[in-house]
Amino acid sequence: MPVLEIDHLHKSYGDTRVLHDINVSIDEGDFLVLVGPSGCGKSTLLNCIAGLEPISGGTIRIGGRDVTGVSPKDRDIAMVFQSYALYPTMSVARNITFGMQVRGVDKETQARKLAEVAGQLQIEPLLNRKPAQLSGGQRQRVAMGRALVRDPRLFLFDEPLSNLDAKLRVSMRTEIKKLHQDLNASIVYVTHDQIEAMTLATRIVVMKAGTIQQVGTPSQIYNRPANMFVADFMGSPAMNLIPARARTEDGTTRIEIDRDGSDPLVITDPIARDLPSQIILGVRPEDIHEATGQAHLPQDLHGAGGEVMIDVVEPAGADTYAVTHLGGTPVTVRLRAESAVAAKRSFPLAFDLSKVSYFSPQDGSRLN
Amino acid sequence: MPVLEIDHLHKSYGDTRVLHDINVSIDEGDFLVLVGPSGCGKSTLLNCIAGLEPISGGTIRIGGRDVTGVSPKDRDIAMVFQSYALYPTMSVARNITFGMQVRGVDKETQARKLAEVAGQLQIEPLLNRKPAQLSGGQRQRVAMGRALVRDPRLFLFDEPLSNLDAKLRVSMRTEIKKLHQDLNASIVYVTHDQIEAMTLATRIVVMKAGTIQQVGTPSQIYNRPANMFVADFMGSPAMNLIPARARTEDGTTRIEIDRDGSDPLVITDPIARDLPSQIILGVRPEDIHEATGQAHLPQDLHGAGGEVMIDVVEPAGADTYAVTHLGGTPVTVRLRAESAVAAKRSFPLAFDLSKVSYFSPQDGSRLN
Amino acid sequence: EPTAEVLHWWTSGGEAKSVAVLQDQFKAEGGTWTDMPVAGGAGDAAMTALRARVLSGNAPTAVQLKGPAIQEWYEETGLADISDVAEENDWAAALPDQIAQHMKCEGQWCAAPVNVHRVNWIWGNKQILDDNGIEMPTTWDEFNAAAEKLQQAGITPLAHGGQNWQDATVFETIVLAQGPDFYRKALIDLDPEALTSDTMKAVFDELRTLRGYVDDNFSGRDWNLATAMVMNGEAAFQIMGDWAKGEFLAAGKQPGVDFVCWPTPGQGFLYNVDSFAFFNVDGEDRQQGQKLLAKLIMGPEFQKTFNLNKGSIPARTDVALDEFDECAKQSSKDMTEDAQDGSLLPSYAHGMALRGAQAGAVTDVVTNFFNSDMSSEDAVQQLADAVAASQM
Amino acid sequence: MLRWSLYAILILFALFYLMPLFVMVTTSLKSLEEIRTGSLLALPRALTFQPWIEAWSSTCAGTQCQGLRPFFWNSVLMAVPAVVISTAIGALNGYVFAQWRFPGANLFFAAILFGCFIPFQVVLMPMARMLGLLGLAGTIPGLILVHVIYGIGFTTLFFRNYYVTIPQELVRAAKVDGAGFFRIFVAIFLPLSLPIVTVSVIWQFTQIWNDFLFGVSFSGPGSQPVTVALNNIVNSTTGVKAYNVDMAAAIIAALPTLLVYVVAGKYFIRGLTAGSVKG
Amino acid sequence: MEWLERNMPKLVLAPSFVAILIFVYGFIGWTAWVSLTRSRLMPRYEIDGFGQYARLFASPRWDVAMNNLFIFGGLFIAISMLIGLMLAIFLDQKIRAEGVLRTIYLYPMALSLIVTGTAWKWILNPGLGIQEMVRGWGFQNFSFDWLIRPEMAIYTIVIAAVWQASGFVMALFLAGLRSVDTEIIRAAQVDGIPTRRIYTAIIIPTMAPIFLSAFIVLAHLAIKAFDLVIALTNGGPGYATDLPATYMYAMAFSRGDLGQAAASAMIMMMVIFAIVVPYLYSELRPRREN
Ligand SMILES: Nc1ncnc2c1ncn2[C@@H]1O[C@H](COP(=O)(O)OP(=O)(O)OP(=O)(O)O)[C@@H](O)[C@H]1O
Ligand SMILES: Nc1ncnc2c1ncn2[C@@H]1O[C@H](COP(=O)(O)OP(=O)(O)OP(=O)(O)O)[C@@H](O)[C@H]1O
Ligand SMILES: [Mg+2]
Ligand SMILES: [Mg+2]
Repeated sequence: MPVLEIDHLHKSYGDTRVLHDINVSIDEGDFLVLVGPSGCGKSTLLNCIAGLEPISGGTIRIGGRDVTGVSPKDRDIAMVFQSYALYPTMSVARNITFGMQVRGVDKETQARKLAEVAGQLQIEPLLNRKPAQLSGGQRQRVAMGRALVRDPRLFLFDEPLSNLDAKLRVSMRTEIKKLHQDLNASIVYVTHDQIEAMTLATRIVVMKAGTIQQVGTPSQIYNRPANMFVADFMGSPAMNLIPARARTEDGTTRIEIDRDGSDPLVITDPIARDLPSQIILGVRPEDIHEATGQAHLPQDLHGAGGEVMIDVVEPAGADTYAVTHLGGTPVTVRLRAESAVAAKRSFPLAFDLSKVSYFSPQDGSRLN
Repeated sequence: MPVLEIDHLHKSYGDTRVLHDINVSIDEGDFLVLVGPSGCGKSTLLNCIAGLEPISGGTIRIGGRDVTGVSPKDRDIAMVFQSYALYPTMSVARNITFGMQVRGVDKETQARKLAEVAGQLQIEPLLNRKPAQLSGGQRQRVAMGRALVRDPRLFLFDEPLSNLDAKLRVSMRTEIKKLHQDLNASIVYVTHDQIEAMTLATRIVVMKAGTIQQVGTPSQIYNRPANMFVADFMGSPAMNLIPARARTEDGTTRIEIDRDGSDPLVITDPIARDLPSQIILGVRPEDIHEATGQAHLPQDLHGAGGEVMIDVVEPAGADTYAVTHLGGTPVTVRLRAESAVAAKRSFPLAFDLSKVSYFSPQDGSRLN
Repeated sequence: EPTAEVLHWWTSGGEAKSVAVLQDQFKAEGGTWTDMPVAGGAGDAAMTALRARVLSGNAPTAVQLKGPAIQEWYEETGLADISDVAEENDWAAALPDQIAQHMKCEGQWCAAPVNVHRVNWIWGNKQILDDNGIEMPTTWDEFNAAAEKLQQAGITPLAHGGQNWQDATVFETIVLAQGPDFYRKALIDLDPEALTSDTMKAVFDELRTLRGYVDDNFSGRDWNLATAMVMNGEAAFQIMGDWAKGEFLAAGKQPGVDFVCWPTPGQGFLYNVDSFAFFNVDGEDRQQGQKLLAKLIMGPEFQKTFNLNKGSIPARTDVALDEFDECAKQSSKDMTEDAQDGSLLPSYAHGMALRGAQAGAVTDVVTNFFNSDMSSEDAVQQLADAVAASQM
Repeated sequence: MLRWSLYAILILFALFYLMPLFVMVTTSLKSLEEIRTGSLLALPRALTFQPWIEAWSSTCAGTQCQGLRPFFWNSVLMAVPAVVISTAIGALNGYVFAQWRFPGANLFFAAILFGCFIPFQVVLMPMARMLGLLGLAGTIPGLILVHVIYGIGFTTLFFRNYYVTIPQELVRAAKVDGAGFFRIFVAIFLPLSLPIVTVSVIWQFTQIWNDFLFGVSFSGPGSQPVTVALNNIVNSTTGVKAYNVDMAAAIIAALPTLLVYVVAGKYFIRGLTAGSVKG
Repeated sequence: MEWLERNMPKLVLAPSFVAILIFVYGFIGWTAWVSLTRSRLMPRYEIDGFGQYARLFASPRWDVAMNNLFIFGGLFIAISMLIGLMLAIFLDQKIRAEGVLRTIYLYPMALSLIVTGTAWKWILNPGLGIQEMVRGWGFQNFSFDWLIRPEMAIYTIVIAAVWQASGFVMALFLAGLRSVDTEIIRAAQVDGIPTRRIYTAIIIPTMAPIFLSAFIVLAHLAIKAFDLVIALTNGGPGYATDLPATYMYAMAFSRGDLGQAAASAMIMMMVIFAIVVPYLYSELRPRREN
């Protein structure tokens, strides 16, 4: 039985429709990550699940029980708020233990759980402070702690790590992952961090302006985006979306891409695909390779590329990004840091055709 | 003349020392990024610069003028707060124009700048809303807008993008970079996002518990971290810090690392370095390479490695991370997504010795 | 052109009408009258206002003041001398001596009297008294006997209210019954011996007895509601000054027919004289106003009209009483008689005998006695202590 | 079920609060005869509005028989400026105490608070002297001055305690935006202040409008406020008490205050600051 | 200019400062002075020593007044706070007729006690009001005669005072409740905290400053409960319901014993000082650290 089932959920603020016909269900032990651009309705959806916002239509079932209209405290959920929402007059320790205290958990267990969580979150020295005396990231961790000491049927996390530095974030991510695995907890998690989404989720929901665009495993979302929006949204730097022309020929597909001041680039996809003549070719920066030393390339990349002019080179620690122009749009290529690429120079590239996506320029939907 | 000069700054809250002897100076057009773990005093430092917190010692000079004790509005700064601090009763538009209005900017300019900024921040449809009607990310963008319409001598940004999704973040980053370049603006910027730090900064300040650990360009910080703290903190996944033994021999340095259930791994650094016998070897995950096809390796890597057992493999979109054990600590290796590495299998690795750092195990300071 | 600003607390009913008469006369003489009524707390509020006015250097032209307060104010701030008006109209001849003394400050005239209230009256419901065959009691023992009888018949013998001056009124009438000399010693001279004497104990004993004749709900009751009880046959007697008569008359009751008025047991006349005092003011017009006002107040016409309205009798002894009722006529007669033999006495309960602090000290003890079960022994002791403390 | 009992309790309390008003209203609509003979808590048998008319326009307070009407205007002239001024001063003071603390501010605040407890009976005399010296004795401006001075303590208290709950970040943001002391107050704090302005206005208006002691002491013949007139009507020393007129007069005298309550009540809006700031 | 800007907060406070200094503390000083003199009708300024205080402490009536102040003040403040808070919380539950109910709770403040006292007098009078009414319903043994029992009369004053002031306290608390961040309440709801605990543990503690306001207002009303006593019992039966304020008024204005009044005022203020100052201290201190 699904832990959470959302059916035809609608939500409006006055005249503003914020959520349109949301249908999602989560099984016991699922880790569902909600992603989507700022303002697309992620927090609102969490609030609706928690019962903090009245819904305008549809039903929400938690553990099979219809909870539409049930008060938040009876839904057996724990939640971390994007705005922390700490109890301002209570110390950090009491912020965390207060829920247990109310539920009549004995003092010993409280102390044990507090110590445990404080350790995980690295907030032991802060336990006696008031929220006003904490930094942003510290507040966020306390808010996490408040949820983690609970043992609810469903966890709701709203960007719980957004104010943490990378190291802490990694360690917290691990804690959350452990929580999920050890307790087989069911989780709905909002994040805008791609890595968080990819590493934590068992399933990802991509939203846009209050509608669901795609639901799938991280690899489905990353490798087979359902439409150009998802393709563009997931992955950083984003997938290159290059206008192109397609033609089936001799059991292969011939793809032509316009190139500045030169002939179009022609690529041959060895599979015959039934594509319209105008398409958008989607290819991730890491799926475009440097074609000099052919030895570097997987076998099937041979011939799937050509020479382009590089506009900009951006070194970024471990990687170097090179930006070129194809089909009238900038195309980013991810290269190893030691690559000898340079701006205003010609560069031989090759597409990994096993990884590319084809989209319809009309409605952006996936074609392959 | 430096735009900002901080000399021997101290700051305490009651008995809690939060900032110890901070010395920083920023030239016209500098983009200084403050990084450090949560709670290390970044926001506090910004507040001191802005004049929002009284300082306990030292001096702050803006544009050569000692501003210790000068009120914030006379310091000619603009600031984005980590907690947004939007004016709750004003519409988004008024939140943004309020500062200009106060300064007596004429209506027309106000409207023009508002339109400009709203466009950059993609908040045009929200201009008439109240802050309470915005999502977290939208609030953050409004807070940004409030700073961007101004033309101050110094911008202060406190984690201005932490609540934004990757795409928006990239585009906002670009806007900030443009702002910096076009206006030659001077900026102090707090972030916990490594990429933001690396791509935006002209100089990075790494802080820890109220003290400055290192000041330098992004590449200095990344490639030549001053100590283990900086090495560990910057970069994600973090630099591997592997306990090892060193010995100078025949004009080269011989480094031995313990390996589980096998002989120590021996690496030869072609340069004779004057190292103590016990050292910590620092090497970034991307500077450890797969040594199968020797062709993949740069020339000087030959011989600088050996076989290890892989514990875990973590695919992460464009990359795959492999974790092994060396010198008693886990060591992460970054590989291309298509790498054939697998858990519980042997794996040939090689260190890029031109990139490694050596640290003292005693005080963590850099040795090479 | 004479002007007058008059601070008084006669704001309602007959009193207000009476003041209006004065006002009309004043205007008819070409004066400008500014009315400054402040009701409440039997003049307390007006006194509060008066103090503020005096301190801000803006005293009213004429103020309703009475008893020793006139002399007290004279000592504090001085009062205007209106002797020329008094002499011109020969007030000395028109007023009983005791009352005239109240109007003088160090020998000069500084106030004008309006009326004389007799305080020591018993009012009875004729019907009830007749039904139970009760005669006018001439001693407190007779009164007690009558009360017992009424109580047996299921009638509340004594209507009483919850204001502490009502307690004081009953108290002083009992003191008066012990003879004018004792009254003078006890409540005018505050002689400690008299205050702690057995006679005083007997007074408290009688007060305790009277307390038993009062119904349970008397606390907080206004005096006029107590009067209404007598009127409506809910109670037989009330001990109250002659302003109670106004209530009876206003309700259309006839003296001697519906109700009866008797002086309280014992011999004597306790008076309560309302008067106006004149403060020192600047300006010819205001000083003239004072003189004119003084003259009008003592004018026979005003004295008659006012007292017809108020239930009291004129302070002037030379006003014809034809239009007055029986009670008033008796009051006037008694006043003249008692003035001769020294039993015309100032009422302590109404601020005619003592300065405020001392009167208050006595009242505190009396009212506390009346509303608790204190013994008479304790009461006299407390009385002596309180009086001693108030004289510091 | 729970909600049901909630309403039950609220209504029960409403009845408790309404009881005296019920007595007053019914009494004011009865004839004197009925009051004398009937039960106080009974409904009027025959409605009469005569007492209301009398109270408003013809009952006597002293020699003037114009009811409460002429005194109303005095009260308005006194109460409105006094409420506005004291609320304004209180708001500014509260703003300073809450958001611009300086050394000694708390001590001064405590001193102001303690001032709330000074018994008015005590201040009457020295105040009278002061007003005399200032030439304000017996005038409406004098009364306004007195009410403002003794109102500041409370208005300051209300505003300060409301403003301390507003996050300091707002002031900080505005300071950086270049706004000065007054600008921040007007643009940011005032719009947030409706609930507390409501409280302050209710309190001050009630206190000032209903004040008797200052009114009676510091007013002159032409400036007596309505409470003094009401007192003169109600506190007769002799004569038959016209309870119905008294009650009607009292209700009439309270109408402006009630009006303030109804109007001001609108501004108790939920959650003005909510969601503005994190933490 | 710079100086002006920096000192603006102090400048804004300056007029209040001067006013409070003169009109509160100056007058307290004046009162202290007068309390050491033999002032009667009007102030006199020759110092005479502590005689007035000796008289005051010897007076049984003053004892009663002080006792009453503690009984009345304690009960009145506690009950008004409780009822005010309760009503505010109940009204905060998205009640339908909130506006109407709020006005009903608040209106008693609007009515002058000069007359409501009469109404209360009737209601509480055993022969006219509640007791009579309930007996009229057939409960012959019902008795509610506190008004006329000297030892109970002070409690009727408490009832009337609570009736008058609790609505305002309700308004204060309601304004406070409405300024609490709704996100925090939501967090508590999700945390599974029952509504009652949300109020007691989270909302009410954040309203500590509002409690201070309510306390000061109520203490002020308690100490100055003058009109109420005058209107309801006029201090009676006897002087059983006297309060320091009525005592002082009686001394100053009906008895012409100003020195005594000043002494009683001083004692009253000292008592207030002793109670209020520790409270103020505890309320204002922790805020300084934040
Ligand atoms: N009012 C205060 N009283 C006492 N300590 C405080 C106060 N405000 C902040 N601190 C402490 O000062 C330290 C620095 O806080 P600051 O807000 O500058 O951290 P930060 O570097 O901005 O962290 P983050 O990245 O989490 O925002 C923290 O440890 C915090 O707990
Ligand atoms: N009270 C409100 N009234 C009207 N619109 C609102 C209200 N609250 C939120 N919105 C709008 O609803 C949309 C969804 O908001 P929500 O907070 O769910 O976004 P989000 O996906 O969480 O964004 P973010 O990543 O920026 O936090 C936004 O466009 C927001 O402006
Ligand atoms: Mg959100
Ligand atoms: Mg911070």
